[in-house]
Amino acid sequence: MNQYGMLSQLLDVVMALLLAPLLTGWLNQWRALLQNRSAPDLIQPYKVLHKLFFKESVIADHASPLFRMVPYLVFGCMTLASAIIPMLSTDLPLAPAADAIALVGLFAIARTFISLAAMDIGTAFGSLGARREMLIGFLAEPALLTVLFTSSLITRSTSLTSMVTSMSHNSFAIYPSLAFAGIAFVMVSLAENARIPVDNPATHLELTMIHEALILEYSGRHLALMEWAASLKLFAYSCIGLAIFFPWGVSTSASPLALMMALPVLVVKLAIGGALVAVIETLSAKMRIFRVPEFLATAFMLAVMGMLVHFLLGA
Amino acid sequence: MLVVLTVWLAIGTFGVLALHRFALVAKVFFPMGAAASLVLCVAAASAMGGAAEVAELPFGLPGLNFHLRLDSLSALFLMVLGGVTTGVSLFAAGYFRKGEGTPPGLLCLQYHLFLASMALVVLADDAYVFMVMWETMALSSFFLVTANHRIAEIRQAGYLYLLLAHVGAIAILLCFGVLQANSGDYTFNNMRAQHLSPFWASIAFLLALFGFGAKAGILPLHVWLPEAHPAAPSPVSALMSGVMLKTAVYGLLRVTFDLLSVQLWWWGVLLLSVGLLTALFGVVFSAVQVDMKRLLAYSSIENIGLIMVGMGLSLLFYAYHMSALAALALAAALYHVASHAAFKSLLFVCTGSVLHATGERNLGRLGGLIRYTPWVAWLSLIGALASAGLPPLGGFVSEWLLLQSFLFTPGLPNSFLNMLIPVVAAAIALIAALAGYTMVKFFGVIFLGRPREEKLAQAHDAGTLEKIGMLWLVAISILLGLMPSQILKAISPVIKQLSLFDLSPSIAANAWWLLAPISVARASYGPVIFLLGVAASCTLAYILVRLFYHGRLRRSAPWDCGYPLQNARMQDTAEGFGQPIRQIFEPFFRMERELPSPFDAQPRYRVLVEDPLWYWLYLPIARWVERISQWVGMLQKGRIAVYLLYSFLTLVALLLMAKQ
Amino acid sequence: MPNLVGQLINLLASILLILSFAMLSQRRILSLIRLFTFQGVTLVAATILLGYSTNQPHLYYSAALTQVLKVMVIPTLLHRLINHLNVRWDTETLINIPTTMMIGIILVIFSFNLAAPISSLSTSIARSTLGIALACVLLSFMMMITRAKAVPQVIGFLSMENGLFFSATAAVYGMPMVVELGIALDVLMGILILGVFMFQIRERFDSLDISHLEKLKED
Amino acid sequence: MNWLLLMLIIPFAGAGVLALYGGRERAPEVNSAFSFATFIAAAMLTSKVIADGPLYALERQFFIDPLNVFLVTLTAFVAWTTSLFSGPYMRIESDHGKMTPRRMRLYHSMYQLFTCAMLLALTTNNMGLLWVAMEGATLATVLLVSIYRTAASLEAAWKYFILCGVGIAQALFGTILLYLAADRVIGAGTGALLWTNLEQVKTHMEPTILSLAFVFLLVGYGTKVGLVPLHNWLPDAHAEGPTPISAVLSGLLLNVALYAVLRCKVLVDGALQNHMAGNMMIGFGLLSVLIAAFFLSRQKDVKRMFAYSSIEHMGLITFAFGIGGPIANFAGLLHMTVHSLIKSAIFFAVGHAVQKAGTQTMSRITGLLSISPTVGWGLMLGSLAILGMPPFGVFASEFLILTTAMRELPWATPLLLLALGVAFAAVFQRVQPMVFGETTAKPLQHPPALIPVFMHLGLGLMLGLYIPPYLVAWYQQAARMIGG
Repeated sequence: MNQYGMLSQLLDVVMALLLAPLLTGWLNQWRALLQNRSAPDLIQPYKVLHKLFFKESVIADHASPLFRMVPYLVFGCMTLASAIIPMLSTDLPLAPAADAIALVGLFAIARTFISLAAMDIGTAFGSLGARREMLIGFLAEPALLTVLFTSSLITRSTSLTSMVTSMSHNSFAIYPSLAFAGIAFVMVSLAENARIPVDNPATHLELTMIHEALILEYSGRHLALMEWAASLKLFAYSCIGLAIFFPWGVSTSASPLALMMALPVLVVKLAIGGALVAVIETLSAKMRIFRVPEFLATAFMLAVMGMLVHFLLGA
Repeated sequence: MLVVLTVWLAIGTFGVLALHRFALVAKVFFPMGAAASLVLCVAAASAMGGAAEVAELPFGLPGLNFHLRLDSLSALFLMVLGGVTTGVSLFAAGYFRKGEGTPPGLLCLQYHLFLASMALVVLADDAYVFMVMWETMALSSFFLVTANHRIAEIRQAGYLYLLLAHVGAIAILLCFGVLQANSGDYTFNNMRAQHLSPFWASIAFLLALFGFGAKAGILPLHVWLPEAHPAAPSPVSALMSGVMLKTAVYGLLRVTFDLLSVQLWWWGVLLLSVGLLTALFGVVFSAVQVDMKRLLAYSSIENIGLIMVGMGLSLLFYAYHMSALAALALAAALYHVASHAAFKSLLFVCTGSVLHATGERNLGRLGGLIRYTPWVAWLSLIGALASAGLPPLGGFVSEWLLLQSFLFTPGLPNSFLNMLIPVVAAAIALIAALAGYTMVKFFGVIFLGRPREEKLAQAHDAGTLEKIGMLWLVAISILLGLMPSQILKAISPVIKQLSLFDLSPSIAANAWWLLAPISVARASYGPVIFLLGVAASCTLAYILVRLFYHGRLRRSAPWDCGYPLQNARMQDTAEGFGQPIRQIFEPFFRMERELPSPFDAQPRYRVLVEDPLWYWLYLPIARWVERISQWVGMLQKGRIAVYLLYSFLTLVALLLMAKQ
Repeated sequence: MPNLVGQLINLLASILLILSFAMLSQRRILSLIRLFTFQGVTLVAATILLGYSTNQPHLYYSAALTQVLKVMVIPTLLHRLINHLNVRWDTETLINIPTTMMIGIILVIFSFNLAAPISSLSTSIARSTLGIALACVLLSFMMMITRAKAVPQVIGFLSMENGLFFSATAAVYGMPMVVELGIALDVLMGILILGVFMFQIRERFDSLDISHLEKLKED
Repeated sequence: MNWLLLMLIIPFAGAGVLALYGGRERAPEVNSAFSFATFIAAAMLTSKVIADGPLYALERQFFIDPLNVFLVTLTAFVAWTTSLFSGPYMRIESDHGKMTPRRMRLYHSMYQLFTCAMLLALTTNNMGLLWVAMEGATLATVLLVSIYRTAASLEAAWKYFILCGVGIAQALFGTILLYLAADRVIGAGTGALLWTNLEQVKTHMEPTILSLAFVFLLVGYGTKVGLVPLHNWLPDAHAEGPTPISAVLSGLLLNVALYAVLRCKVLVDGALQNHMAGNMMIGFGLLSVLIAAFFLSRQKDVKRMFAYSSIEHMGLITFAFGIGGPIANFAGLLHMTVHSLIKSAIFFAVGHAVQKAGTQTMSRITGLLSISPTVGWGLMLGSLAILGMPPFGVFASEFLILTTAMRELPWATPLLLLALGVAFAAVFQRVQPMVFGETTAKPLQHPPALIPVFMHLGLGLMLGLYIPPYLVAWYQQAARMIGG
């Protein structure tokens, strides 16, 4: 560890915090574009956050301290997640604190607390959302883990930085197992980040909403933190996907020059990724909530298949 | 060590003498027992890693005194026992109330006898004392379970429990019969020296698996667990789930790794698959329960399954002489033993407090307790998080280690196994996630939301002693979560003793806050940093928000979606929360459903989820026994001529036999 | 001379066997008692004969004991019993007589077969009768199985005792005197108790049909 | 003073005295006094044996060796404690009108006679006298079983009499054959029936005769032991007789009969030099354990159930002796001791429970714990002990038997596992609601004598944890003697 390491770590976090809403905005722009709508501003998410932070926070009469605590906690979790995912550089002093499994655990904490907070108010919608969120979670989490397992079996490490390092520095090889894992990962990411076809981030329709039902009771700064955390999550997922499947361009040292090189590469990759997500969202239809388990089970199966393929073909 | 046991027994005896003096028993004896537990825990910790201490007591069979031996493995389980019972005894001191079932003094005797027998099971160094203590443990816990014997269900639960415990015990006994190899010497030392053929070794292993499995609650011998745990008083459930199940784990470890000189790879596969099935079954059932203690009982089944998976994996590696991996898997299993002991007993004592506060076990009638019993709620939140396997608590560490040991599988010599193991890893991930689901349900439905019943508003928080007990258990859970490398280093003598591989150098190679059993490049986990990271970002976010914006807050009624008639009963129920699981895992269950029709004046919805194994396995066995005893009954129809005929035929048959 | 005695004893043994068969087939209680008395007489004769030929005085005591007990006391007791109880009537057997006889013959063959190797080892001049004694025991056993009333069952029991006595006498010239006395005492006690018993049974059930005694069973 | 003869004379004299005065008000105490005197004599005898080793009396007609010394003490002890229990118990029965002074006289007298017969059977060296004593014990108990003069008790006594009478007749035939075999080696006379003499020449005796003799002896004495399928008298007699008698039948008489079988087995094993006797006993034992277990699971009457439990345990002991060898024999002897202690304790508890509830039907006896914790705990602990729960002694012997069987007769262990499991399920399922739950029973007029229950349970507990060294020595010597 050196001061460059600290620098790269700091840069990693700050960049994630700053760029995350931008990614959301970029995605919304693309969606609007694909759907022939006029798009909101690219920096619209920042405006929304600012507005929400400024507003007074209203909470239910009988909300417990847990309810007020959760937004900060979720935000904290997502921040830590972005700190340990190698976005620009693999030289991250914090990275040893959590490997891929712990990362999934981190997401699980956030999910658990959001669900608990939703149940705290005791309205029908809150607990409904909590149940659905946990349903998605318990199916998506193993699928995500399995995806990570596949790559960790290839790289013989569960540490994210080591994975990226060895992936990007191996001579270019085609891993059929990663193809399976990749599809599974995309499906899981869509589900986890409340995108179509699993959830629609843009509606408040009781029958279908999941994420929105969870944060229904939040307002003001709490809601802002939740929204920000959601963007961060999307950002983190995208970065994980990029780090595992397209690791090229991530710097392995923390020298400022390397970081400067890595940043544009990441932005480009994210831009392409965001656009692709928008395309998928536009092409697919929102599915019934009862179909979601099937969708996720498919993802899980694909991930397991990926792992099996790795063993069968040795690749 | 023996001093502590004597103290326990003495307390028990005093308890009987002070049969009905409640205050004395509760406020003096139980805290004294807790102090003894603490001493036990410390003594065991100091014995860890040292040379085995041997003692002989002048009891037992002729030529076979009670042999006791304290080695690292025993020390580990004694630490778990001492650590957990310190908290539970303190809790129990505040928990037991006057005038319920068994007189307090007797309860005190049974309780401390239970503790002492568990300790002696772990210390036993010959088959006889092991079996005696094993059954004493079953018996004393049976009496504790049936403390309130006026309720028929409790009696039924106790019956089922003791029956399975006894059948299991006979199997264990037979296992020792195999192990002693006809030498007539029942000491463990002799058993270690015997070289059994693979056939007999397998018989011994299977018997041990059956016997200890019946106590641990592996599939399909788990049926007593969800009955007995809810029936027992909560501190007892806590001990049974937290510690007693672990003695079964101990027994299986002792037999397979220590006493048997041969290990076959398929044992590992068997243990692995049984463990996996048990875990899956347990967690799925736990997710659909509506009784909070049953939910926890099924969750215990799940955790035992996970421990078995770890042991199975370790056994598999061990049989293939991959001792480093065997050590890792074993570390996972042992770590889970400790962390499960802590968080599950914590959760059980919490349900005890809830039960006292509300008199209600049914999740459908609870809710919103975080406002009335904040201590219980916040402390059980820690337990629930640990149980859900979330970082940075104890449950996560063991799951992490387990998954690591799966992922580090380098090609085993058996390609089939190579395929199998990653699939198991995926299944473990699924189980862990489902456990999270279950715990959200558990905590959310009990403590969050609005109270589903009027009377819940009168719920009172736990008393001082109860709080101290719970805090102690929480402290252990947190410690187990934050200090994995320290703790693993401390228990590495055990792992070395069993798997012949020392993990401590590779652990010690890293900073104290970092757990990296192989190397940092391969995998690492630093819970302290993890926690600090989250805490720092939370605090920072909080400060920054206050700094740049404001902290204004207004309270109002929650948004009702334009439907003002909503009330507390319309919250998601426990059944509702379990509905997706019921749907996805439908083949697992045996369900009876009563759905309302749109025309019902008073629509009712009812669902009853039952264990299909009960119908596939236990009831047929019961029917067969009944049928056979019908046939046997035909032998005795009261006619003396027929009886004489039996004698006559017997005589003739024996004469014919003797003539040859 | 020993040869003649041996033949005589064999003859008496055959008479015993025939008596056993007769009892097996006999329906009337009175005749049964009479046959039982004959059995006793035959036993006494055989014992005296053996005692005389082997010059063993204790066999005379034994014979006297038998005379008193089995020829005099027990038949008298039985007579009085059936008079009191008024059960002179025919008894029905549980299995019909021809079948019983068939089984009886098989039993005889079986016991001869069984006793043959032992008889050859015995030094007694009456050794060849051991098979007959065994057959008597088994036939009496058989009789107890097939009878449905209490009194014939008891007679079967006593006749079994006779068979045993005969075997003891024939094979080993009787048991030591202490034992012999003890056995006699027990038999006497037994018969007394039986008598008392039968009165009580009669009192309770108004009949000595043991089919009434089938209440205690697994149902 | 010759304690041995005194021990035999006291109960005999007691029988005489009580035959005359047994109907008086204080007769139960007198009965206990005689039993206590017997026990004292037995205890003195035992202490003498501990000090001096085996001894003979009356020209070797009586003897005490390691195989019978502990049985003698046990018998005298249980007979004494049972008489303590029987006092208040029979008083209550009289109050219920079930006993008249005449019947009391008969009861007390026969009780002493029965004790005497059993002690005689145990101490005699003469196989013929052994038979006589066994028959005497049978006759005495027949009268005791039928003492209530109810239809059921008469029927039970009748069956008992006929079945055991026929059985014991077989044993007599066996004894005659034994004498025949001995005659050829030792020569005629009383000496040829002395077990000690037979034991010395056992290897010279003719195997063909002895194998037949053993069959008759086994069937004969086995009927009294209650081995399936010769057991049919046992449940009836236990259920219908007075409870003190059930206690001594189960606790003592069965032991004595088994003791007789053992004596014979030693001789036969010596002559045959093969495992025939052992195999037969294994067969009987297994069959008894299995069948009795299934019988247990269909019982409604509490005393009947514990009678079947006795069959089961006798089967187990027979099985153990069948296996033979130092450990299994040791276990068998230990099991005999503990079973008789525990089973009689159970019958004591059951007796009072039945009196309290006014019925023997188990479904109508509930909640003993709430009306009388001592009876309840006595029954509960006793049942658990008899089911093989440690730390009671039954477990110790089952431990040894099962572990030995696992290697000697592995095929039998699944059957034993099944039988023990079924038995546990059956008995415990019935005992638990009797002890636990709400009560229907009423208090009694006389305070029940429960000291014997806990005395027995305490001894049973002690034997599970610690066996006195001289007892161990006896067991070991006896086990060696039984061989196998």
